Amino acid sequence: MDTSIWRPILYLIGIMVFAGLNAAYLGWCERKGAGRIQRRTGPMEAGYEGLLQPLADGIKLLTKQLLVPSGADGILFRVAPVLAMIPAITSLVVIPFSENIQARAMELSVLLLFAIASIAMMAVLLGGWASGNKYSVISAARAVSQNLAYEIPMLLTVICIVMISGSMNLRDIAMDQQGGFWHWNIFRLDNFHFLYMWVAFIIFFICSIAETNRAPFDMAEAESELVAGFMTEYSSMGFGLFMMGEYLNIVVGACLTTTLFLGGWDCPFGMFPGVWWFIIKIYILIFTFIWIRWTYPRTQIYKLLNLSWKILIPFSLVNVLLTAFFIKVF
Amino acid sequence: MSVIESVKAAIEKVVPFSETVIPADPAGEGEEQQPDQVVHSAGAKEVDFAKTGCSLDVLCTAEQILDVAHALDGEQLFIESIAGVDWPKEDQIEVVYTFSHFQDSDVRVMVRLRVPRSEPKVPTISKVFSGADWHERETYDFYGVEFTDHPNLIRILLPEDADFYPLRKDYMP
Amino acid sequence: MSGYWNDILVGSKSLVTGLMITAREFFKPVVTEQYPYDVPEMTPLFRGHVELIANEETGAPNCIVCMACQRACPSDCITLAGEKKEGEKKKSLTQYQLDFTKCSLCGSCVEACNFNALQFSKEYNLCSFNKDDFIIDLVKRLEDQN
Amino acid sequence: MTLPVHLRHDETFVLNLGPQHPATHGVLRVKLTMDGEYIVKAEPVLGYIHRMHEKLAEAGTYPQFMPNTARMDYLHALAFNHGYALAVEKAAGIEVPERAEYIRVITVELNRIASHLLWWAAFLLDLGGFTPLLYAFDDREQIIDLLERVTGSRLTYCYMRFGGVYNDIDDEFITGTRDFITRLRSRMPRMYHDLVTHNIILIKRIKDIGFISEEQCRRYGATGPVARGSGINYDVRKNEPYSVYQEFDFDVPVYSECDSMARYMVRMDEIEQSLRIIEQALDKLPDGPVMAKKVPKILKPGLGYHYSAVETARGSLGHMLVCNGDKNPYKLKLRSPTFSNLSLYGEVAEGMLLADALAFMGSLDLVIPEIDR
Repeated sequence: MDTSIWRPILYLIGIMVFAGLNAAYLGWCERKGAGRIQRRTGPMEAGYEGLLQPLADGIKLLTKQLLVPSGADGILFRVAPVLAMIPAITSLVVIPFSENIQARAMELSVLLLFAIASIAMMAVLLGGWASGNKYSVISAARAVSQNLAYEIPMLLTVICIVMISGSMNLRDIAMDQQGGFWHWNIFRLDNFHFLYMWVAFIIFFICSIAETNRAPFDMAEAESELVAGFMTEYSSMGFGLFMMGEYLNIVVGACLTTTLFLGGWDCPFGMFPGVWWFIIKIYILIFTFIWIRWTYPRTQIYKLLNLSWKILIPFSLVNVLLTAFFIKVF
Repeated sequence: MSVIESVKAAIEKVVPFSETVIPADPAGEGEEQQPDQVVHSAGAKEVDFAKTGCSLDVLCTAEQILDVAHALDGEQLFIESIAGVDWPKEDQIEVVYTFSHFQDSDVRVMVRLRVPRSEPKVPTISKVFSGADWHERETYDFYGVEFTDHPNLIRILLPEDADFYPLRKDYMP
Repeated sequence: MSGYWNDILVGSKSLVTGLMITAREFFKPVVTEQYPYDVPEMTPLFRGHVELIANEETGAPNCIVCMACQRACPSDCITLAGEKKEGEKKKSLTQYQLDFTKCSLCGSCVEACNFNALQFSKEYNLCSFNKDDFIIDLVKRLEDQN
Repeated sequence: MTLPVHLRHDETFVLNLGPQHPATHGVLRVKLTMDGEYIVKAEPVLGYIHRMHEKLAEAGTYPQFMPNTARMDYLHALAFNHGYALAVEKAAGIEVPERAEYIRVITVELNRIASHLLWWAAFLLDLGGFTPLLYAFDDREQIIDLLERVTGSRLTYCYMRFGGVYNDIDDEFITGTRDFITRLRSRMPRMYHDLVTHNIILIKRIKDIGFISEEQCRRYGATGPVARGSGINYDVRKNEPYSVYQEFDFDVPVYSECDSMARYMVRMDEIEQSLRIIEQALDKLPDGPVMAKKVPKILKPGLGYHYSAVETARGSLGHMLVCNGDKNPYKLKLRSPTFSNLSLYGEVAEGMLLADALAFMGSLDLVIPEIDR
């Protein structure tokens, strides 16, 4: 039998399962994590330590009615939640989980990822705009300006990586970092890249928080100002898909950070590389997302744009220059 | 000159101080109300702070209130509250303003004025003390006292379509 | 310009400090109680709804129907009635109804009582879908307790 | 495609903030005329939980109004208790035993800390920080437990009586309070200041936001931390000492930056000052009865106008009592501090961003039942 057909199908099923489990259980993780940080227990009732909570939530959301407000644009309103989910799943296709586990290795996979990631913000824009709610419209406007401001430093830092690795293929970038943590882009010893790459890592990480609309940059959601922003009018699975999309975007952000900066599936000490290292790294990053969310208050939209335009973009531009300089000189 | 003395001097120009109080008692139930405390005619007087919580008690007419407010504004007092009191027996509604001072302790000026119950009209002082805006609306809300020239005299605590004045003594829900 | 660098340095430091504090709290034990499983103990002065005190010897309520509690109540939630039985000096209580829906637990009735006939109960988890459940017949309650 | 109806006719639009909105702390509605995210005009609309307490006061006897006082400002209920008790005691000329005065001060100050802690928590919630809420509640719960021991209730206390207090405090309360003081003092620098006050995001959010000048405070009659954050050294506890406040050594924190950060700092410092007052009061606590001997069952205070002011967590609370010798008040005017504090919202919020306006509203420390009464 021709295995070349089965391979992509198997990978697709695997990705769907991975995405589904993450979308469901990151919600539980977040609630448990928040609970521990706030010195309470979090969900306890459904199953042992509330492990069945995602199932209960899912059943609840599925059995509810999807209300479409009378002033809303019906088609866009229904399309938006789906749009929030699709780019996240699609992005997982090009992520190399390990040397052999990658659904599709593409030459320009970095470019593809960022092209798809921009669509996720479209979902927020469409959902907010189509709701016909004033809070949602404000939220949509915020989402666009925020997205615009944070794509730039993010892409600039990625340019540094591409320059160092000389490739836009995620697998090649990860392969380039094999052999212990001193080969990782963040601590890279050769050409003294470690001198400034950690700044690039921080910029990239801040940008991925902003891109995924997480606190303290959740301007579009802002539950105490805009009630829930673009999600105000959503009920049932419309809301559920937005939530799942948010968590999947976090997963994609963490995968990308791991691949670009933290050596992908490489072990820190250069031994036994494998998929488990990748998984460990992305969950540490995801935990950091949760940890940050439950520590800081929210920023304000103009302060957020200031951060991007006045601090992150200059710094990332300097980083690009430094990268070029160090590559050329050493 | 201490604050209280300059406040006195400022009020003196608008409302003369008078110790003699004319018992105005149209309802004729003088036995129940000691005229000295409950009803007296226009004039300002000093009162015991420890006992009443006020240092000056000014009873003026509706026309004088704007001048009194200007005088108190000049002395840097702040507006504390505006309240109404209904006196159905005298057929009058009383509006009580209290002003106090941020720095000097024991300065509280109580300004009272009385208007007929049938046509309660008082000039607004919200142009002088912006905070009086809401207090006047509240008094209008509860007593139906009409503050002339008020920029936005509508119901504040009661619903917009309320057609009653609940704190008048004859209001029964 | 110095403000710019200062913001970045001091700001980053404050953000890291914040993360350290929440991380430390993460590993500390929880402070909440899981309510239906751990039931908190009420303090001796806790005010539940009022209840009648029974005479230690006879078990009958101490109340002599003086109506002081009814008069003291700000929200009219107490209705009581009594009758004078043959051969007794005091009136005895026949009905003591507490409308708990109106009660604000101020304690005026307990204070107004001069005959040690009222006290606060320790009941705090009352709930019902039916409003009538909160019109409590205290005489019956006392009989059930005995 | 055409624009939605609400954006079609004009460049501005009206946004109804509330009455059901997470940041208004109750049922306050603010009618905002917006130009994009900028506020052109802000108009608070009140009265959603108006209960006409002033009429209720006229309907019942003097003691019967006591439970109602706690229902106005449910966060600093004991100060409202205290204010009403003081007003009636002043009018009726009732002497209060010294021990009762000290107990009143201790409980009121404990309640003030609880109120400021809850304000802090809710303010951070307005700004999007959820975790500080739980930390503050952890501390606040200790106070509530202590107060439950003496007052019997947890939120809407009815503890003060004319001529004293309802119940004496016991040793467990005293040791518990001392423990609490050490606990809060040790937690303040880390859990409150390091985590939140020095946080760059918070500083950027509330510094230079919501400028209230001294003159505005005076014209609107703003008091309490709002006035003290604008450089006005006004505290009823110092200016017109009531109860036994003149016996204690405490400072009135004043900040002259006039912004939300200044109001924030005033409240944080006030927590520490309240701790100092409680400590001194516990040290000096005299023995004796907690209730005056000769308090008539039916009060008939003297004729005339009586004004008395107390300092609640939100500002100067005034009770104007008009007595006509009857057994119920002829007129009771409640001058609630937040009513005046909120009245300057419209003027100050003009031209602000929506997010800043909400941060500013949080810094005013609104308690809606107290505004609506």
